[in-house]
Amino acid sequence: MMNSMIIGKYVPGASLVHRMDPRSKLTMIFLFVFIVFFANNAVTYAILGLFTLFIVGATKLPPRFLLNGLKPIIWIILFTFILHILVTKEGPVLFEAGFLAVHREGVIQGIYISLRFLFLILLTTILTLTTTPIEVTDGMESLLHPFKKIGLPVHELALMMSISLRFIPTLMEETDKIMKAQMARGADFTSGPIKQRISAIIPLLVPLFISAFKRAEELAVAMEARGYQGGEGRTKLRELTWRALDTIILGLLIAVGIVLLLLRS
Amino acid sequence: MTTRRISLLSLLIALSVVGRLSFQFVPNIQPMTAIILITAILLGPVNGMIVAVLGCFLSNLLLGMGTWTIWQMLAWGILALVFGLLGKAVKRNRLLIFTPAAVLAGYLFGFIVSLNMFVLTANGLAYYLAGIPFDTMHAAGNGIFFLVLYPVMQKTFQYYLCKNDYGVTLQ
Amino acid sequence: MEETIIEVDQVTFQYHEDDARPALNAVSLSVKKGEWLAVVGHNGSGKSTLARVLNGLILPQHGRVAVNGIPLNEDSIWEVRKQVGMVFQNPDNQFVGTTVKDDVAFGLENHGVPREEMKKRVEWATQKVKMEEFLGQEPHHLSGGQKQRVAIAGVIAVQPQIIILDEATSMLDPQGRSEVMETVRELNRQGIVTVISITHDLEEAAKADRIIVMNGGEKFAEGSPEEIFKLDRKLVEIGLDLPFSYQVSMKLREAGIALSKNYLDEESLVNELWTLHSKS
Amino acid sequence: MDITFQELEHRYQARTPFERLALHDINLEIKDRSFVSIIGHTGSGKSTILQHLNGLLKPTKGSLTVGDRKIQAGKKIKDLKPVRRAVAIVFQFPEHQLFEETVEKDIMFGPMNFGVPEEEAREKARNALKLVGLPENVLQKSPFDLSGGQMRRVAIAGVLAIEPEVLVLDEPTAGLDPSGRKEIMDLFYSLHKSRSLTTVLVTHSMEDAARYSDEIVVMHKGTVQMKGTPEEIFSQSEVLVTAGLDLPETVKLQKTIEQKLGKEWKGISLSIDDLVSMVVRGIKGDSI
Ligand SMILES: Nc1ncnc2c1ncn2[C@@H]1O[C@H](COP(=O)(O)OP(=O)(O)OP(=O)(O)O)[C@@H](O)[C@H]1O
Ligand SMILES: Nc1ncnc2c1ncn2[C@@H]1O[C@H](COP(=O)(O)OP(=O)(O)OP(=O)(O)O)[C@@H](O)[C@H]1O
Ligand SMILES: [Mg+2]
Ligand SMILES: [Mg+2]
Repeated sequence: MMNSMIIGKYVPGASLVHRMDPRSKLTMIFLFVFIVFFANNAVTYAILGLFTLFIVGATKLPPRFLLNGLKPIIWIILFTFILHILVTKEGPVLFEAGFLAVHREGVIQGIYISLRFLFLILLTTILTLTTTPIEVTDGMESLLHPFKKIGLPVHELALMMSISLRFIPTLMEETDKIMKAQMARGADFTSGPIKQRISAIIPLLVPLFISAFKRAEELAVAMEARGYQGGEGRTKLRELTWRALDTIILGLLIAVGIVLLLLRS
Repeated sequence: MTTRRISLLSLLIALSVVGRLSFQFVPNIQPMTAIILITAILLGPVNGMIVAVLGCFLSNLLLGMGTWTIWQMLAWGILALVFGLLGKAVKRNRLLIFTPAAVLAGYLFGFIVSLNMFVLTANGLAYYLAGIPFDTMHAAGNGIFFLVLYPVMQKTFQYYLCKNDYGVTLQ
Repeated sequence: MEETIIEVDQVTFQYHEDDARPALNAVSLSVKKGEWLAVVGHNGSGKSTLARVLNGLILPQHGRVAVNGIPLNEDSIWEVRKQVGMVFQNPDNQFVGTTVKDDVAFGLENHGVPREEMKKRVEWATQKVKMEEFLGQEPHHLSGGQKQRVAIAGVIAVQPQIIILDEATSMLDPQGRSEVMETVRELNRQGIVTVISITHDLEEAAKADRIIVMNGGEKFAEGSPEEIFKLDRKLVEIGLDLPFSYQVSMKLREAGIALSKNYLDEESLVNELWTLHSKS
Repeated sequence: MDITFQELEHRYQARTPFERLALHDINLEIKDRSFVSIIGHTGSGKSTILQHLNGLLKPTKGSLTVGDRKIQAGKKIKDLKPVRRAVAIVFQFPEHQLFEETVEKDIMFGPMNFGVPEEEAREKARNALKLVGLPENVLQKSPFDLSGGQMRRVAIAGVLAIEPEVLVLDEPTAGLDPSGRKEIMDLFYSLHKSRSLTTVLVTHSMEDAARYSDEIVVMHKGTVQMKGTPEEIFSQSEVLVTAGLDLPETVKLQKTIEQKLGKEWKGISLSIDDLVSMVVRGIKGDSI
């Protein structure tokens, strides 16, 4: 459990997409969120679909990973489809049963909107599948850098993200340990009436918070002892490199955007 | 930002993520919301918002990103702001006042996140209505977690913040 | 060996005004370049407080501290921290980076070391502690002893002249403990660092060049292991114990074996037993 | 209460990509009222074994019998409470589990979980506190206002108050200073004697294992490598070395002396006194 948690959904690999700079991947998703809205007819959806397929293919990931990423939204897609069929009352009737009439536009809109979801989710899933959390953190730090001028503590926020990431598995293990220690003292977390079960988590929470505080305290002392004095004048070991590949793929996405604008109806 | 504040907030963020991950198998039960609200009440809106935004981002990084991430960040961020400001005003009977507020927060959260659907489709309202049972789960969970967590966090914060200079003050 | 690297003069420190007594009370001592100094004392005797004073984590209310001739004050703490590295008790709570490599680099990043130089030093330091195969590992995949060695790498990467170990091995299993101590001993032998080791392990203290005994915030005694353990009963009175060979020697003498003294290392003890045996 | 393991196996996260075989082919008997130490290298499975003793972990194959209860792989057990009450575990750094506002309430937590009425639990708390050698005025203090060593004692009292028949200890002295270490071990040993508590101790200290145990179990790579009395175990130094373990200081010194003097003495010394009398006889030329 612990091991699977911290890497999240990341699947190691060396594909084109794995090698892309996290900044370009983040930018890509950001642009894509807008570009999906440009599509509004068969041709434009087809182009968008091709682009998505291209990226999916370039990850070289087994499809089951992508399907896993889609699981949480399957019901949303279904709901979307049904909703549009029920609500849209335009175009010729395809099918009628009592008060229920399915119009052609409804089916088309249902398909379009579902695709929109599908494309968006695929792309964001790919980000998490091909980028380690720490790369994403670095990418965010770099992209947000300009906001430093308006007082956003970008360096500190990024540092907090990486420290939290590092402590998540530690705290999970700790939770497990405390739980076992209290169970050995007769605590019962899994049965009994709901009220009793809720109060049973207090003996778990208090030690957990106390240990988190102690860790924070010791961590701060260790950081200062190692010369940490804020982001000023700090150098970095991890460096992001923007390659031609990143420019090409982003360029391609922008081109897709322009084409969609031209071809939409 | 002092080193102590950085390390303290980092651990709180990690705790909130652990809370969210541990309950991910129960639909829409989010101890994370209660942790954010209480942090905001006790440590003020800014610290609350930092925990909200980073906790949200990190947990989605581990659970799966989507466009919803932005809306969740916004929703938790707004809640942290609101509860942080309320925390400055309300000093007594906090459990009595904030527990119902935490329940309402569940619905507000649901509403803000469903804006995602308002943007993505023309029928946002239907999605929102369909989501209300889930929001209710969230809201009920908030109430319970708030009741349990507030005294715990209040005591531990008080104990440690008085002893050491964390660069944050108890509100 | 004779050059003084740390000078502590009449240092007094109190955490809170209403504390019954100060955590450090008029403590003076000096540390020589290249030596291995052990600091022992009961729980709460002020050992960790002393360590914190030495690298400017806290500034004493009275007295002076100088490291390498630099007087310690608000302005010089960052310079001093470059020269005094610390390793703490809990291997988990001092691991800042997400991977071994990142953690070793943390101190270098803080001191603004250029990236190319940083890469070299990270490599050098991880090799010194024999962790070069773990560069990309995350902390929760490492054992306690390994994490502690990474902490040492992170400290020596900055190339400090002094390393303070504050009970750095007390949470480790015996193997992790000896791995970590061997690592530091090697660095000390190579003349890379002066070591101040705070410990409850008297076997380890017995191997030091010099020992300082703390008691209730004051310096109780100072001297070579021989000199210190001669205090025997007095040490036990202040909550300490005696090394194993020393205890055996004492009991042997009580039992009528005419050892010339109480030994701190087994080898000399065995040698004298051999002499006695050949004579009889 | 006798405890027996039969062909026990434990896999963490069974049937996932992260599956890990932590224990296999464990056959072991812990006799009623005995003092058993489990020693072994880091990761050899000591803590995993311990957690089976009171059902915190369940075997993935094989079974174990605790008193008259059988815990079997694949079979559901309805109520573990009687087992948990009979077999209590003191985990490493037990002070990390304290949570109540007062020491008294914290010690009462265990007994009350097992259905002991409040007044009686209060009485048990008082007794347990006495057992671990703390003064009564500590009862109303917050456990978090105590020193590290006192907190450890309170946590141990919290387990003793359950009044178990078997006491299981997972490195109970880790992180303590020498005098604290000795006091705590002496406490467990005297409880073992005076209350006839079956005691299972996991330790990294060969000296403690040598000094206190009736039987020692050596774990290696997830299974029992050997078991026997301290004398039997520590006379097999080669096997111990392959298991990544060491000899107690006394035995090590005895070996060095024997080597130097070119003699072999009968038996091994498990305490300083043993060693001293051995040396005295050896030097004075008596035959041993
Ligand atoms: N952060 C702190 N705030 C207040 N008092 C403290 C703090 N740290 C230590 N003290 C007090 O200062 C005194 C000396 O503590 P110190 O930690 O230096 O002892 P130590 O010799 O390192 O003990 P140990 O062997 O337990 O590590 C003790 O009385 C302790 O309670
Ligand atoms: N919760 C867990 N999930 C997965 N693997 C685990 C878990 N706990 C322990 N293990 C693995 O099982 C094996 C045995 O672990 P165990 O904790 O029993 O060893 P141990 O002998 O107690 O070691 P130590 O001396 O370090 O406490 C190890 O390889 C360990 O990594
Ligand atoms: Mg200390
Ligand atoms: Mg263990």
